[in-house]
Amino acid sequence: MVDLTIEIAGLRLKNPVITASGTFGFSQEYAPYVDLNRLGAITVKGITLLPRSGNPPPRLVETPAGILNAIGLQNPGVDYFAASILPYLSQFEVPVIVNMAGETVEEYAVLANKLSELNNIAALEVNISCPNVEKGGLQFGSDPAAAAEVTRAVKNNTSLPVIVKLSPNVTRIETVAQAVAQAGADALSLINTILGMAIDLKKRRPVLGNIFGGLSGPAIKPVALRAVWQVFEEVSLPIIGMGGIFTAQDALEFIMAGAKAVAVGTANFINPRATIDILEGIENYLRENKIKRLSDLVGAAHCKQ
Amino acid sequence: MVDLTIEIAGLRLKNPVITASGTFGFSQEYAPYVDLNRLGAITVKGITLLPRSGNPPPRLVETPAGILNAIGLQNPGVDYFAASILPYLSQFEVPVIVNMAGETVEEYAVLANKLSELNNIAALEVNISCPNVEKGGLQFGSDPAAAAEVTRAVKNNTSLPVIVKLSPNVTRIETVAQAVAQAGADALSLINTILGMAIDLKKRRPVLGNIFGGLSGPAIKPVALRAVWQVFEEVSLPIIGMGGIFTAQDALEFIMAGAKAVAVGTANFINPRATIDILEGIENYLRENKIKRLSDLVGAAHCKQ
Amino acid sequence: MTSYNTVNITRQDEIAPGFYLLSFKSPFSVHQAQPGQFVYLRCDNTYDPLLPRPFSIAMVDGGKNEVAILYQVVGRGTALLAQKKELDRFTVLGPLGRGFTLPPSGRLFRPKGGPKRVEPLESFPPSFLRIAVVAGGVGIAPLFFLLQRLKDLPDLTIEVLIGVRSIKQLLLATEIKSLSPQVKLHLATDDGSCGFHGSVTEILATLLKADKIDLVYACGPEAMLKIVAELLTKHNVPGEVSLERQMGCGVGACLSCVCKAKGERENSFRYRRVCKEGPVFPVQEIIWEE
Amino acid sequence: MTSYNTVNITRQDEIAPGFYLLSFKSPFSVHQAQPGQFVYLRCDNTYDPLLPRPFSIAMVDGGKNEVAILYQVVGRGTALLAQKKELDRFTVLGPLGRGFTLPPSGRLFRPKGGPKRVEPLESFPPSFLRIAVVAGGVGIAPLFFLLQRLKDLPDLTIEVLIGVRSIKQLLLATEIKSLSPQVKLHLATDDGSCGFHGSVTEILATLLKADKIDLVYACGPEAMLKIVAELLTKHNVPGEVSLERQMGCGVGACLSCVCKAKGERENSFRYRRVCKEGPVFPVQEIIWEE
Ligand SMILES: Cc1cc2nc3c(=O)[nH]c(=O)nc-3n(C[C@H](O)[C@H](O)[C@H](O)COP(=O)(O)OP(=O)(O)OC[C@H]3O[C@@H](n4cnc5c(N)ncnc54)[C@H](O)[C@@H]3O)c2cc1C
Ligand SMILES: Cc1cc2nc3c(=O)[nH]c(=O)nc-3n(C[C@H](O)[C@H](O)[C@H](O)COP(=O)(O)OP(=O)(O)OC[C@H]3O[C@@H](n4cnc5c(N)ncnc54)[C@H](O)[C@@H]3O)c2cc1C
Ligand SMILES: Cc1cc2nc3c(=O)[nH]c(=O)nc-3n(C[C@H](O)[C@H](O)[C@H](O)COP(=O)(O)O)c2cc1C
Ligand SMILES: Cc1cc2nc3c(=O)[nH]c(=O)nc-3n(C[C@H](O)[C@H](O)[C@H](O)COP(=O)(O)O)c2cc1C
Ligand code: FES
Ligand code: FES
Repeated sequence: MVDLTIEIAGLRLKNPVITASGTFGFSQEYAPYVDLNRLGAITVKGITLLPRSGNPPPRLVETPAGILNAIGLQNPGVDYFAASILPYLSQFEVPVIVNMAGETVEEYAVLANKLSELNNIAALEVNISCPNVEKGGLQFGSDPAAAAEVTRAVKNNTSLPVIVKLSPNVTRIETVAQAVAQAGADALSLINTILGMAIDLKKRRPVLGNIFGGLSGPAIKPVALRAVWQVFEEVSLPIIGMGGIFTAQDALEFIMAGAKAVAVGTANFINPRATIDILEGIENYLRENKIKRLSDLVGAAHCKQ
Repeated sequence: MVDLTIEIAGLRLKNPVITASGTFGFSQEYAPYVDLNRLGAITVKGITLLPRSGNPPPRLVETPAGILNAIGLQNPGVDYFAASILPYLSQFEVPVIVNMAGETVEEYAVLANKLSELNNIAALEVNISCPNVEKGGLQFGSDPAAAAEVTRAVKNNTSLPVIVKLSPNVTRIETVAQAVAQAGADALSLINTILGMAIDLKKRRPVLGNIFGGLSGPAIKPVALRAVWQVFEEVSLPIIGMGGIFTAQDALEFIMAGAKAVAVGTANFINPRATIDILEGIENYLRENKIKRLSDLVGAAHCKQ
Repeated sequence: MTSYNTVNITRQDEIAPGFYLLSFKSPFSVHQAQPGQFVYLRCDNTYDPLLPRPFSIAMVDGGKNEVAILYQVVGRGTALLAQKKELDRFTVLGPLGRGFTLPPSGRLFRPKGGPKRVEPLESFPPSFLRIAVVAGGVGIAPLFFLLQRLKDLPDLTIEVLIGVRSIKQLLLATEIKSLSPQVKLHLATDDGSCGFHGSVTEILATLLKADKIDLVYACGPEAMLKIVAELLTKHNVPGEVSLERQMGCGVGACLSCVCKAKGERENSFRYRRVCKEGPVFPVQEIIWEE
Repeated sequence: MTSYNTVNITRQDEIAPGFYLLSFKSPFSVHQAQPGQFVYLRCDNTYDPLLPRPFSIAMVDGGKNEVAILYQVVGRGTALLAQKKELDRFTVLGPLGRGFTLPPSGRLFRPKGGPKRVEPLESFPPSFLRIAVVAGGVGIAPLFFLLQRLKDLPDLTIEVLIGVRSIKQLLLATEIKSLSPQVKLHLATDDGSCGFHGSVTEILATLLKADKIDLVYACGPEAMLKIVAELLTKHNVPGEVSLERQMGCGVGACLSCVCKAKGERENSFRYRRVCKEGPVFPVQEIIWEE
């Protein structure tokens, strides 16, 4: 038997495979294909204080080995989430991580407070890196001081573990990571999508209603892996790695680069059972390579022989 | 007849298709496949003051719809370039753009000076965005003040048009663009590669000898296009767009986003005749859509109907 | 009852230039599939193109438990699909989405005195339902499956209106004619090579004007559907349309595929997921973009 | 004389489990191709995998002007290639690189008194040249083409040493035996299923020790080539090896494919492009990495 358990921010996960926010809905949609109880954790779609209708369509366009999305944080708001979605999620034996976003520091604080009063939430993932909303989002994620401020606001309003999700659209992601670490973050999620765009040649206009979108999928894996590597070298917080993880091999690259857990995003769209396939692949790898504990592999690629 | 000519930084090009630095060598290698005289311009591999042996191999790894390279500016140095390469290039009726890099501001200045004394150079492309060298490169490109300083140093030492090549590995590429514009740059090249990495699962070590590499190819097209769009909105300098241009459609997207010319990089590796195919495709598009001048399309996607 | 599986292709034919009919062993029971539902399938095992492609269920064979899709080659995904042959395998997610409402049912609404007040069709059942099925181009795909189901229902007549560019692009006409004597076929071609020379919506307009239609099902280019919607509103006739949007997940999780639909309050709107609340919508629900 | 063209496949056979021999109409004159040169070809028309793949020319047919490559399926590119059949088309860039030097020639060096002082082979021509051709696994590919050329040369004997994992992976043995009476075949298998039970380098060591070899050509896994290099240095015998490196452009432009080679000064090194100065290098030039 191999030991797949992993501890992140005081949370003990039965395995390192998590769903990436916004790509797994609130998980009902995937329940026909995935035994949710087998997942390490579920991260839900980004929640805001008030309901948001999101960006005008088109919201998605395919690009080489990737997709651009500009959903714009469409979500039913925290009250609806608490009343109608959390009870559904609570039936399962799987930690629920709530991804949260706001337009002001105050909003993050209030939202954190509200969420902390609910039962059955395992951790908060603070999204300061959404490229698809005008206010908030990336604005906080691209400035170390602002990122720290949001982190502190959330920390002061919750006793739940706080995971801060960082953006790759910055000059030095290590600097932002360091800032939120000092502000009290318990863990880091890296990376959110990379800002991109596509143009419709026939219309001679941007394809997406929002002009810009966030690039995800295999195309960004090299960038995500580099971000995990860099942050692992400079910051001692546990890292949840994500960005183009489609196979167990991809996941293992992230783990060797320094991620304690991995989140599967766009891959769910291509293979709704991707999370489980990745989980089983990791388990097989450990078994075949006679590695007893997954945690022994974390950051393994950093050690010079 | 459609008019493909374009003016960049006082340079009149017969068409907008340029080779991207480092992907076309010094062009001898491609002469068996491409009629060099048909190109809008040739940008040669990055030149430094002294010869450089480059990074230890492996220097390249394939990624989904992209490649990571870490050549590390291997080049024979400016003296060899002047003596043995420039004479070859001078036989052709095609403007030669010399891509140049240095480790210090002083080095950029001296190099600019040396290059300006040579004949048959049409413009300098200042590489402040190479992610694959320890000193210089990205270090200058990611700080607006340093970028401006390098630009000024080059401008003060040459009468040639100066194109500054920017990095996407920054929080706001518009800010860097603005800084080099104010420092006197005549044009901008966007984008250089995106910092990334890959891990070799068997060795449990980074694949590349340099650990990090620069991501190029179709995977980065959405990011490059976004950079061109953003800079076009804020800076009035002419833009040479590049990053994942493989087809005429790709090139036209860049032109509609605001690029006056396009550079073809990684595509040469997949199709050595990519430059010519793209050129012919652009010409056909203009003809079929009854657009008389290519310049009428530049930035077309910005105008709201 | 929806599933995700690798299945074998049992047959693929190019039934008109650029149009393919592809059958595969169904991983789900075809009896439970609704006309208008779709399958989301991966054309090939590469990251480029990355996403699966959605295709309406065009035909089912209950005996063999096979599904067929009918598709047009328009880009790389469909071009890859067209290369597949018998015994080749691909993954199929489905059936997905919400299909057409077979009459009678509570999901059909007939506007009375304009689009605001609506009532379930049950409260207004014509003793004999006169249905029009309106297809533009490859839009016939989900409608053929619909016809396979409609043909067995009592008390209705079916006018099938098909619009295509030219007779060369006419799909499944013979199969439709032989479905049932209840079915009457009307053709329109853009180039006049067969049937009415003009748009299929003009035939619909004539039938509606003559008050010969109680209920409409339509699928085709959005420009056509928009005209259908205008006609139905004008003549106060209920109908359902099948929409297309770029999809991400196909299962309702990502919120990529939304279309604008009327909201609860007047002049308000809400986004509806084409993959989940659709692809079939009551025609009055949709807010059509220019 | 190098070219970039789309060509037709004339034949493809799986000659051993996982090993394919693929022939195509050559876009270049095969008479001008050198053994050891390679072609760079795109396995499929997708961005994933993105790059072409390099394959040594394994055989030429001068009459039909056809080229064959011999490859092993190891990943996605070769898997895609293996699906191709007669008449399928793909793009071929080539022939590329620098091949083996056929004796006598100025490119061969024989170290005298150690690897430092070297002299052209011409200044040291044995009246009768005893050649060893050493192949590991699919490394036989360029060497078979080399044998096609060597067999017509006068005054030499050829010992062909082939090492494979197991007899199942033995490639082209019959073809090699029937090439010429000058050719003598030695086999080594890792599992002892045929020939010598052990490494092919042990056979080479025996031959060198007995002073039976004047010149060696080798291709195979780098670990094998390194041992060959050590043996040649020890016995002061010249040789050439064909190397593999991840390529970008294939034509010498991108500087991706470099290997470490001895520099002009002692203890110095320089990077040499496998696609341009190689893939074949004089064995003493290479600095082998651990
Ligand atoms: C619910 C649903 C059901 C569908 N059913 C069918 C069907 O039964 N038969 C059929 O032929 N097609 C159907 N489609 C459309 C089909 O999914 C697209 O034609 C297909 O995805 C194109 O893939 P591609 O890779 O060949 O083209 P791409 O390379 O992705 O695109 C090529 C061109 O087609 C356009 N395009 C891409 N997707 C769509 C789309 N969804 N609608 C309109 N234009 C598009 C692109 O803008 C581009 O110009 C359906 C779509 C949806 C959403
Ligand atoms: C000059 C030259 C000549 C060659 N001639 C032949 C030949 O005649 N026959 C033949 O079968 N192969 C030959 N090769 C190797 C061949 O190019 C690779 O096997 C092929 O590119 C693998 O492609 P893939 O997409 O199937 O594998 P990938 O998916 O790219 O890789 C699969 C696995 O193979 C490994 N791999 C990839 N490329 C190489 C490589 N070049 N060498 C070793 N391991 C590699 C990868 O690390 C990975 O583990 C040659 C290589 C060079 C450089
Ligand atoms: C359609 C879509 C919606 C997303 N929504 C959110 C979100 O609400 N909050 C968030 O933090 N990240 C969101 N993301 C980002 C993903 O969680 C993830 O960080 C990113 O997609 C990279 O991983 P991937 O390449 O595996 O998809 C979204 C991504 C996609 C594709
Ligand atoms: C192998 C390789 C070498 C490169 N060398 C240089 C260089 O010397 N100087 C430079 O400014 N850019 C260099 N680049 C960056 C390209 O010029 C170009 O900006 C980048 O690759 C994006 O374009 P592409 O996606 O079309 O390749 C190099 C790129 C590659 C792939
Ligand atoms: S495609 Fe994801 S919600 Fe419809
Ligand atoms: S592959 Fe580009 S130099 Fe060899």
